[in-house]
Amino acid sequence: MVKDSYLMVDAFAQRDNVFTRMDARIKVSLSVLALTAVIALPGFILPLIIFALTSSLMLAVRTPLKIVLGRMLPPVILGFVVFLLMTFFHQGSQVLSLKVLGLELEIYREGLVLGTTVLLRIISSVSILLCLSLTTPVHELGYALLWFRIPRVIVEILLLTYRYLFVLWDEGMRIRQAQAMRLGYPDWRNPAGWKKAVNSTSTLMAMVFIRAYDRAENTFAAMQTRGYNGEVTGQRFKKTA
Amino acid sequence: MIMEVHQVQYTYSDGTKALEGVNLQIPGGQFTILLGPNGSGKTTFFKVITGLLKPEQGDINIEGRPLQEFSREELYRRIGFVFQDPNDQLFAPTVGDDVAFGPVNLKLPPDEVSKRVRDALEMVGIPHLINKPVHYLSYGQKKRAAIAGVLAMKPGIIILDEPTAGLDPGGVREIMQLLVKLNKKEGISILMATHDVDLVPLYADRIFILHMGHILLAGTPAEVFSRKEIVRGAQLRLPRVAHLAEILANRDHLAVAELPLTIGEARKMILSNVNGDVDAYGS
Amino acid sequence: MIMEVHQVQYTYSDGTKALEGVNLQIPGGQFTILLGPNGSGKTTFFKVITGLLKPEQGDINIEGRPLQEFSREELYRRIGFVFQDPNDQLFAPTVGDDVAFGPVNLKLPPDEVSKRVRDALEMVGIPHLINKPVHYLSYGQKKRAAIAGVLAMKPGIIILDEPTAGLDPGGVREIMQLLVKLNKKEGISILMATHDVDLVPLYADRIFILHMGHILLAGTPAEVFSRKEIVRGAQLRLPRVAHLAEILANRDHLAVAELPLTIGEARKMILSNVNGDVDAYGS
Amino acid sequence: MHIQDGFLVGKWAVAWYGAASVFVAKGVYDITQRTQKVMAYKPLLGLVSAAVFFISLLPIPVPVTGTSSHPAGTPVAAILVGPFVSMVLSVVALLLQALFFAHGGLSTLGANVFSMGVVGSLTGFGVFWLGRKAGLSLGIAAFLAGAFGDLAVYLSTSFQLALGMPGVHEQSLLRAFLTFLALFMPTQLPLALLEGLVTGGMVTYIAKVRPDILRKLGVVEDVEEGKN
Ligand SMILES: Nc1ncnc2c1ncn2[C@@H]1O[C@H](COP(=O)(O)OP(=O)(O)OP(=O)(O)O)[C@@H](O)[C@H]1O
Ligand SMILES: Nc1ncnc2c1ncn2[C@@H]1O[C@H](COP(=O)(O)OP(=O)(O)OP(=O)(O)O)[C@@H](O)[C@H]1O
Ligand SMILES: [Mg+2]
Ligand SMILES: [Mg+2]
Repeated sequence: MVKDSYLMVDAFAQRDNVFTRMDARIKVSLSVLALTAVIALPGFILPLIIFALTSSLMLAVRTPLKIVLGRMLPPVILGFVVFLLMTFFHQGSQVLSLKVLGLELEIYREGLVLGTTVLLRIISSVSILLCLSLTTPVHELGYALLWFRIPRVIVEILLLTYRYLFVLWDEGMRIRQAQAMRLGYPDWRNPAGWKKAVNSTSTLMAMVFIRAYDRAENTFAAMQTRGYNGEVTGQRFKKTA
Repeated sequence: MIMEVHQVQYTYSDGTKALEGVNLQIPGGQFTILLGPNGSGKTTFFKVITGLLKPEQGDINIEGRPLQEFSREELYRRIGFVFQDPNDQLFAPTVGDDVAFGPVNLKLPPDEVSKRVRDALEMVGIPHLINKPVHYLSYGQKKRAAIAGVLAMKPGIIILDEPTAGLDPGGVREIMQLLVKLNKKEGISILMATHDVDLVPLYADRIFILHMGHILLAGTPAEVFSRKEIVRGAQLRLPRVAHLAEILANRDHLAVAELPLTIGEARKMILSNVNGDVDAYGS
Repeated sequence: MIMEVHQVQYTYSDGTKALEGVNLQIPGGQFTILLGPNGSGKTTFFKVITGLLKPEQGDINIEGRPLQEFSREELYRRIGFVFQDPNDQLFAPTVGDDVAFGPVNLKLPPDEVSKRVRDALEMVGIPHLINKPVHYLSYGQKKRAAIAGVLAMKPGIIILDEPTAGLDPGGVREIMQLLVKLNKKEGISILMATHDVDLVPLYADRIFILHMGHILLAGTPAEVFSRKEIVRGAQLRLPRVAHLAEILANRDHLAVAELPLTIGEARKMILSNVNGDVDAYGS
Repeated sequence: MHIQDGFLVGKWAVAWYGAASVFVAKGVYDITQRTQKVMAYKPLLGLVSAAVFFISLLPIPVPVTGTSSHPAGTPVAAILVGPFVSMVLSVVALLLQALFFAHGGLSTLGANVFSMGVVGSLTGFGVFWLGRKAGLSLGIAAFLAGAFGDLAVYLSTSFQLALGMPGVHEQSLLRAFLTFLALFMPTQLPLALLEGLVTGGMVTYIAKVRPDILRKLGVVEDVEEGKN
């Protein structure tokens, strides 16, 4: 499934290189700074420069093209739609008018500028986040967030979610496959099949939820036997050389 | 051949090469065991041959036809897959509903559906549990219910991923006897994965040893376990009685013509040594 | 006695009577195995003696003091509990963080914490995985990491629920050898549950058979397995070599003084029969 | 439906952060209070959060466009753990999605939390609560909660885009809003219906199989539904 490519990003962030070794707090700060600049400042130059930088970083760590395209394409396509909308519908001084299939399309200068700005902003901000996630394991990000005074509760739940997403993911996929093998997901282009697929999906959701609930009981017990006192990430274990 | 697999490769998206060119042939009607250590690719292989994962490379033929030519429905009428954890597989609230799930999806008439449900539960020996909620079943009963759900599709091959894992000795015996019955009486081909070495010689017609995504050895239990070094190199071991016989042969120089794999074979071997009629035994 | 349990009863809220008066004594420093079929109450019993479930009735003494007098912290400095599914237990994102969880909660100074983490990982043989996210570990590595998390609390007793379930023969041997090392070298008392009968005689000093919430038998492996009928009645079986010896004794009238439980013992028994010096062996 | 980085101008990105944080703060406060009394609450939330996150990643078939899309998940989370806690879970999910899935973004996190978390949870929970008061069955109430919750997310996202996209609403806010509404209509309307269906189905299933869970979470008070 598509989501496999998401998990690929996680696997990629585990590799060892200059960027993964860098302190996560620095990477987060740089990313936030770059994002702010891209979004707050006008003009084409800055987003282009940043995009060039992030691209070369991704090249340097040899990111597979599959990951980059998989993650860049959807927002870029959406951005392109917006770009078209803006260029055609934004009022202002006309640059060009086209006749397509008897329809008169007018392109306005302001719209073109705006559309391009938005498109470039999207491309470069997605690439910034991509770089961050390709070089930083989520648990490191979690601890960086703590340092940035994000409420502890949020970070703790985030880390538990990250940890157990993989466990539940495997379980959920197995249930889904077991359903598929007994024809629980027939072709949903006909009404009966569609109903079945929706039914199977809601059963799957409920089963995963029930599993999660039961596992929480055991996890809590395991925490208790190791002196749990209400804090899940009491203190980060320092990396040792 | 009910199944032929040729040079199948599969790599997970994180880069793990789980299968690196698996070849095997399974004749119809046999009880086949796939033996392999943790992480050798057993589950991956089963998912590939049941069409749940697409191999990057290789051919799979079921009953002589390429796998990809089958529609889902055709395929799952032929192949049933029992997952390791029965909780993954029992999704309806009651046992009866769950077993009916497949037949209903096959769009069988209601009479036929309820006949199949009753027959399947009868075969696995839990007809009385038909209206029980699934989560009140014991682990062994869940295993049986999961097998019944697959049986109700009337497949020609049943594939089971570690069907005895987590069961006590009594439960193991019951499940294995159930599988033997399905194999011998109903003529269903059985293909199961396990790493319980002692089970193999008791039940398997033919075994395959999978290790790091390769088939290391194939053949009858006697053929495979005679290659002791290879078996041990694959994080496996010999059946306990075979290990005993090996020590008796190597260190104590008893006469061991062929390594005994079951208690019955070991008994014969020891008796012939005790009685001194080694020739009679060797024949 | 490091642990004394007297008439412990436990009933789940749905009315299941899981423990119906369990009695046992465990001397310090021993390797104790609790053997019981599925649903006999092993997991429930472990949760009761680790204070996770409150028994309705009965007394539990740890190191001579009643369980309820211990504060949580005191208790879990003495008793470590390794769950069956390592995923339940490894909740931190990386191995190092997880192992550190206990020591941090004990409010040890950071230096001591990291020393304990390194020592514990060293003991279980995975020091190199310290910074690995848990979801990249294999099943066997997860088991080890879970044990390390408990070891870092430096408990006097470690209780393990089916530590070998789901592992291949190589993995079983590794984990069992690790436990023996912890028991013999570090002097930690081990109490583990299993239904793998063949493991018992190889490792246990003392075993208890639990069946339907009762202790059926207690004693050394030799004592317990000599009560064959009771063992079989509890959905269990004899170790395979014992079964072989039993057949040789009963049907073939070989001289079997004491039922051999391990391959070594069986070898001696067979040799003495082959060589005819039954008396020498019997002594 | 997530707004990507770059779609909102700076001042609106900041404004939505502010608006969302008020609500999230209440959720964080609730959790902290609750954990002090029930220590098991935090691991429970961690697991529930992972389950809801998984649910929001599941593809569900949308017949109109012939593609599949994803449920928001916040309505059902709000039903199960309450609206404010559900908002915190949505922060976690959106942060994770932004960081390692590149869905949504960091600058638009506030806006996304507001629409998906705050609006989705409050609507979902409100509709469910009203439905139950009105005597609807668990399944129907959950269906309505899912459908309206999803619709509300869609409306608020369109509104946020209309307001915050550079230069879009200079002529007419309403027109921009309607444009976005129309743009997302083909997928979002059926998706709302679907989210309702799967939410209703999921809650009904849990009530049938494990009513004890719903009782413990306080979703149902007594044993009316789903007795085995
Ligand atoms: N979803 C996955 N993503 C990435 N790697 C995986 C995935 N599932 C399995 N693997 C890896 O693929 C290899 C084969 O795994 P598989 O589960 O097929 O082994 P197995 O023989 O079934 O083992 P076991 O006896 O433990 O069940 C292992 O190295 C495993 O870590
Ligand atoms: N949470 C629970 N609620 C109700 N009954 C339970 C619960 N957990 C276990 N039981 C029941 O209590 C009995 C003892 O279960 P327990 O899990 O302790 O057995 P076990 O010996 O650990 O079995 P296994 O070898 O399968 O792990 C069983 O009948 C089981 O069905
Ligand atoms: Mg497997
Ligand atoms: Mg148990």
